[in-house]
Amino acid sequence: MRIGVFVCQCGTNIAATVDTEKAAAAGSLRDVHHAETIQYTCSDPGQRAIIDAIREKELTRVVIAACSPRMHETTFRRAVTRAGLNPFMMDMVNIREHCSWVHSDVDTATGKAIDLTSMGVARVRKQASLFSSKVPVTNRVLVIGGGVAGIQAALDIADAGLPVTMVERGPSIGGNMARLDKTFPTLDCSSCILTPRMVEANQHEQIDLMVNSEVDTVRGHVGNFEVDIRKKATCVIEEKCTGCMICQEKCPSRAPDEFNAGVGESKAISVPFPQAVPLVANLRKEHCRQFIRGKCGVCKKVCKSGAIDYEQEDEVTTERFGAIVVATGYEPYDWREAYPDYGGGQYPDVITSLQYERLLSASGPTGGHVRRPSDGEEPRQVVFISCVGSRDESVGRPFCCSVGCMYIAKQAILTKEHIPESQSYVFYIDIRAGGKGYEEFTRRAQKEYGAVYLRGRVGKIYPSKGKLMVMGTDTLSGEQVEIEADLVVLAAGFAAAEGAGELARKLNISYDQYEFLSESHPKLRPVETNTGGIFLAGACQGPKDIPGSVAQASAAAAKAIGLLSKGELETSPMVAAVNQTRCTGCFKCRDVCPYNAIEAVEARDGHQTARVVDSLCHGCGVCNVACPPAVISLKGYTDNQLIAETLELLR
Amino acid sequence: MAIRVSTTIADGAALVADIERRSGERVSACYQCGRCTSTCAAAFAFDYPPHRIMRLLQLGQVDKVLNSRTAQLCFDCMTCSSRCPMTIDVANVIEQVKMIADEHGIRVNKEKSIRLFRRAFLKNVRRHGRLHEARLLTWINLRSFKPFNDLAVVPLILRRKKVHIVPPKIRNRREIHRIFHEVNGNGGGNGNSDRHGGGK
Amino acid sequence: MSAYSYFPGCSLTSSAGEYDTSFRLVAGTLGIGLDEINDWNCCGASPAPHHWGGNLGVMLPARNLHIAGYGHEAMVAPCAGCYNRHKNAQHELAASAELREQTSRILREPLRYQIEILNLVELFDREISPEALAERAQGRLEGLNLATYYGCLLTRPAKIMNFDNARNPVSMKPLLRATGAQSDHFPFKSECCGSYMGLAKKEIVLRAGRRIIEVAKDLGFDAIITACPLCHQNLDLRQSQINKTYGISLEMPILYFSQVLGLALGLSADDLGIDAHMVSARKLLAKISGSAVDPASPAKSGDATEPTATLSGIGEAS
Amino acid sequence: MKLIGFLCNWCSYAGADMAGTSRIQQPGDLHIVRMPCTGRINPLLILKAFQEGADGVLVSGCHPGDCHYNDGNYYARRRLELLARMLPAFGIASERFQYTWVSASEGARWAQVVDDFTERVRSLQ
Ligand SMILES: Cc1cc2nc3c(=O)[nH]c(=O)nc-3n(C[C@H](O)[C@H](O)[C@H](O)COP(=O)(O)OP(=O)(O)OC[C@H]3O[C@@H](n4cnc5c(N)ncnc54)[C@H](O)[C@@H]3O)c2cc1C
Ligand SMILES: Cc1cc2nc3c(=O)[nH]c(=O)nc-3n(C[C@H](O)[C@H](O)[C@H](O)COP(=O)(O)OP(=O)(O)OC[C@H]3O[C@@H](n4cnc5c(N)ncnc54)[C@H](O)[C@@H]3O)c2cc1C
Ligand code: SF4
Ligand code: SF4
Ligand code: SF4
Ligand code: SF4
Ligand code: SF4
Ligand code: SF4
Ligand code: SF4
Ligand code: SF4
Repeated sequence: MRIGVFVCQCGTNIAATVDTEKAAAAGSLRDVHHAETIQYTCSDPGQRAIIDAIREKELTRVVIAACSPRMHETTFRRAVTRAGLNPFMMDMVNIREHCSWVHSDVDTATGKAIDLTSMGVARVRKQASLFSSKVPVTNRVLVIGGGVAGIQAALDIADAGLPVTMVERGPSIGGNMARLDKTFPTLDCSSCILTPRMVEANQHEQIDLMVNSEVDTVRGHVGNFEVDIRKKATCVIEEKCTGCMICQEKCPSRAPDEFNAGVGESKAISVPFPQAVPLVANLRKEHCRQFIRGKCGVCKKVCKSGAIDYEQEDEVTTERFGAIVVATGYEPYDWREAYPDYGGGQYPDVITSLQYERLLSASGPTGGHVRRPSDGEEPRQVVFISCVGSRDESVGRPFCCSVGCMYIAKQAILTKEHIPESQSYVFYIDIRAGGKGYEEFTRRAQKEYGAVYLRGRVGKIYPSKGKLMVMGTDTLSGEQVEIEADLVVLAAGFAAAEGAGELARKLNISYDQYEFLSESHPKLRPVETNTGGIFLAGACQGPKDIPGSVAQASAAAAKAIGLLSKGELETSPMVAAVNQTRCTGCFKCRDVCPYNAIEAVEARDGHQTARVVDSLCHGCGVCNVACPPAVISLKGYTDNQLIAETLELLR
Repeated sequence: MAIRVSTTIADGAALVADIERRSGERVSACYQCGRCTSTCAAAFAFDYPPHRIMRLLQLGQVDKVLNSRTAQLCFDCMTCSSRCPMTIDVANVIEQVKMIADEHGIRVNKEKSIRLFRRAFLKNVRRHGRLHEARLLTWINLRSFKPFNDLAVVPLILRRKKVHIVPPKIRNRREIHRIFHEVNGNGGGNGNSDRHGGGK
Repeated sequence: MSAYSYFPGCSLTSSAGEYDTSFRLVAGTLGIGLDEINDWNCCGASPAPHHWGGNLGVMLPARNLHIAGYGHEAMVAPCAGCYNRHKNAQHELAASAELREQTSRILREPLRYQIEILNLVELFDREISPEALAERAQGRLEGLNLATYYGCLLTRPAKIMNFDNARNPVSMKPLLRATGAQSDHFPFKSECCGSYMGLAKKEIVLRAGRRIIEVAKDLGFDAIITACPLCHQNLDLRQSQINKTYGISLEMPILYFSQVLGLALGLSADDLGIDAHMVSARKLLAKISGSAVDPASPAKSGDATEPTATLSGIGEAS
Repeated sequence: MKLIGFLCNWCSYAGADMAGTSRIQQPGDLHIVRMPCTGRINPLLILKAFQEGADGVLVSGCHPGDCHYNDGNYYARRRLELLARMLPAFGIASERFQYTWVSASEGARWAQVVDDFTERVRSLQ
């Protein structure tokens, strides 16, 4: 056995605190026939050095002490393959994230690097060659969420020729962007650019659009997911409804207008908004007399198409997909509980920015005339408050919403355009305007549209003689300020879509404490999740504007297309295997396996033994521990390897 | 620190560290949002509003802070603390500034009356074990050379039997004296007033 | 009937006598036993902790906690300042064995300090349910809109007071509503009234008080309800000064929480000391239907005391 | 001091990476062994480690409910809790063993765990 040890300096990232020469001196260990340090191992010359050493020194196994294997394991597996080794004959040791970056003392870091490297050597000594197999994939993609990100991803994938199922839980696709009036920094009309795409998605022959639907359960794994989709009963037969809205007109029951973010009212049966896709009515039972009092039936009577069916039930269908794109977006943070000083939702003229979008929008409840909710008056003094439920640790929301500064500037501009005599005031802490043309845009709001920006967080809002008194500070002048406002608009922070965490658990992907879904690597794998075959698009991953959402959606689409383009997938060979001759047939392993990957086979002598189905096994190793005679073993993480690694440290 | 400081008492950084230790707060946690100032009912009378006190401390400008009227005028109502988005106990920070100013014998002339009030109050408690409000009121007014301050309300107070004429006294005054003696003997300001019981 | 150890504090024995009276009366009516702490001392209010590095502010209350601990599980301190001081002291004692030792040395007995400390709102909240109160109140206070005012000391610092929500206290509301009165959201309910700056730095207090009262008036409240003698002093006693200084006329009655409960229970306004306030609450009483109060009867003028009496006070103190 | 940390690849190992990326300084005694899942950890391996002179063993995985393999960490918890209870019988102070959860985004929490665990074991030395 001939082992080679390569210690990476990572420029100064490692070399500054780890004496890499000393670490490479693990070269004196048993079976080590070559050791060297490399400045940047992952670079081309770095990889070449490894390949050359393998060839020249006839190495059969390799240990690379460098960054996290989560970063470059695949890179180096490929490199050693090029040199003719089995890819699994390489093992990585993490002396950067777990060593040089967390220790400042050279002796400590070097000592630890030496230990970790020797442990790697001990481990690789027990490594066996592993071989992966190929499985066919399902050529169909599931897109969850029909906002601008989901629509973009679906269109890109469908245009590449792959069939797509789009599952949207609301009654229409379009998401939050459909609610916006104009969009920064170009001020083009949101629905003018979005509606054509919504229609295109609906008409695309490769896209199967399912509204009022949610994902129930997910089984299987990359290449072959099996998903139960629940289509919720809306009492309207989608195929029959023409969207004529006569039912909505005649319905006697009022209901909150969700599309208009709660400004204005709707009916128990309604078409969500005039540009909705699909343009179909839906009935909300919790507001409908037919269901509350057991009597009404007006909509059924007036519907000429016979589209109403009060007996309709949820439908669950099961479909198979090769990849999944999650694009469940965001919701404005519900600020009311956390900001009693801003009235906690009790003052009608303190509204959120999203509600204000609806007041600005020509298709909104006021027909695009800005009128304040309390008395329908046109406001003259409008105060915008940024970071409500953002950058505020005291309410558990320390992060930046990343779009607030921009849409406040937009809304200040639009306010002036709607009401030339108006004056806008903007309370901000910092103006975050990092995108292309963004800074110029916020400057324009001030310079050309006369919005007065005050740097400070507002302390309190209270009503006084039909106005709202806003008590704040301008920290730049050091003065307390008080503004008499007609309307106050709060830039409520970004929150993940309701139930995002629950969906993530169904999909077995991770999410952060705010239920934003986690990407696999913040820079290098920003659309992948830690679960193969599941990708992220848009604001579900974190606060994002439209350009960012769309870009990520196209990236996710590209990933999904790339994954499925080969028609088959290589499975990981790091799966469990049973030594059948010694298996007693107790099936403790089968009891614990989370993936039903263990089946019973009859041995030649007639007794039952366990066998692992490679394509189902995920390699968790739970069975490995459960087996009484210890005859089922996880390849790549065998007992022998783990013991060797442990004992090496304690030597 | 690259910023020039004109501290007269001691090196600014050391004092800031002391303020941080006593209060259990990190001044660097403040991101100058100004919400403390927005909520402060007294800031109009301060020379530096609370967010600027935090800023000056961040810059190590301790002399300005220690000599500020703010430190004397802040009445520790904790409105700012309860509103700070960074959960900084701003009032506590200012409180520690005030105590350090006291320990250094800094007298902010304009705000003499507040010191007078505190002294009078404690003297009163020390002597009787309880507070005699009428006496406190008149004593302060005389000392601060504003004899007519509040005098207009006095007859009203008396008419409504709001004030005892005879000072209230407690029986076991020796215990009270022992308490005063003990805290005086220990030299007072030992930084034990961290109301979070030892910082965060 | 549960008995509580009772700490009236200095204010309740003088300027806030009506708070004490009304509290005892209401407690009696509800069958809540109160044992006044034997030979209690001043808690040190705000000057004590601000003056001697805090220890004085711990030891003065510690003595009361120690005495109250004989035979009682909980003590009530209706003055928000006293409540705050005692809770703070208790917190610091719990954190420092050294302080506990020091205090034990002074008291010449092992210190007892763990008695539960309640403010008045907490106490009533525990002793009477809104439903029970509503039944006894029979809507007596219908027609009134009462602003709840908590000030600073009841809830702050939140980590130590551990009472209600420091940003949005609501605990008075259920009982107030049970009286039949309305109690809308009052945006200034946890704003500072100026605290003890009243004696030394009047302009701060007047400005703070003006805003609180003005907003209450503006929003159509009939009275401001407080559970703190200092707040009461700043809002009631100083209201005439506010009016004079700013050339306005506010006329906003400031009532103690206990007085409102008393009125709801049908106790007489006289017994509850309503007339001890500077701003008359008579108009407000007239609004209440079926109240035991005779709205026509003029405010009783207290026994006239010779103003010269204060001068002797000056002589002694100086 | 020789401390061993058995970390699952998906949550805690990534969390430790995150601590590194954020440069959160930690004591250097703990050596991390990567595992696919805490469910792969055999209690006997931990006993063996103690037997061979480990000063402390830390196991960290995904938060309950977040296991990459659905419920591997539940199996781990059951097994390791049993182990923790048995340790004193083997003459090993129970403070030397800890089982905890750190997610991929909790770099700071990981560093805190290392700090606390190291301190705890050091105080036994
Ligand atoms: C007031 C305001 C103004 C803005 N103005 C601008 C602007 O001018 N320019 C700009 O670039 N950006 C702006 N933005 C940001 C913009 O709204 C977002 O960037 C964009 O909408 C994100 O799109 P998305 O598709 O990721 O998410 P969303 O638009 O939120 O779409 C998500 C969709 O997924 C659905 N969904 C959620 N959960 C599930 C589930 N479990 N199952 C199925 N479906 C689900 C939702 O119903 C929704 O339809 C603004 C934001 C706000 C709040
Ligand atoms: C000081 C500084 C610090 C930064 N720190 C960070 C950080 O910490 N984190 C972070 O996320 N980002 C950071 N950035 C930003 C980061 O550098 C960029 O986001 C990133 O490098 C952009 O990558 P790119 O491939 O688009 O462009 P580039 O890195 O610029 O690559 C473009 C390549 O195209 C080549 N090229 C140009 N024109 C032609 C042509 N006509 N034909 C052929 N080839 C051509 C160039 O030679 C170059 O190799 C930092 C930037 C700066 C300036
Ligand atoms: S349900 Fe019938 S009435 Fe209502 S919109 Fe559809 S077709 Fe028209
Ligand atoms: S049944 Fe009646 S109330 Fe219900 S949606 Fe139809 S018309 Fe409206
Ligand atoms: S984008 Fe602007 S408004 Fe939003 S949190 Fe960041 S700084 Fe505040
Ligand atoms: S231009 Fe660069 S340095 Fe300046 S604010 Fe923008 S991001 Fe920051
Ligand atoms: S390693 Fe995990 S998934 Fe594979 S067979 Fe064993 S228990 Fe099942
Ligand atoms: S647990 Fe082991 S012995 Fe039992 S069936 Fe599985 S492999 Fe065979
Ligand atoms: S509120 Fe807090 S963060 Fe904001 S300026 Fe004041 S101390 Fe700083
Ligand atoms: S504690 Fe002081 S600084 Fe803070 S709000 Fe009160 S008076 Fe202002």
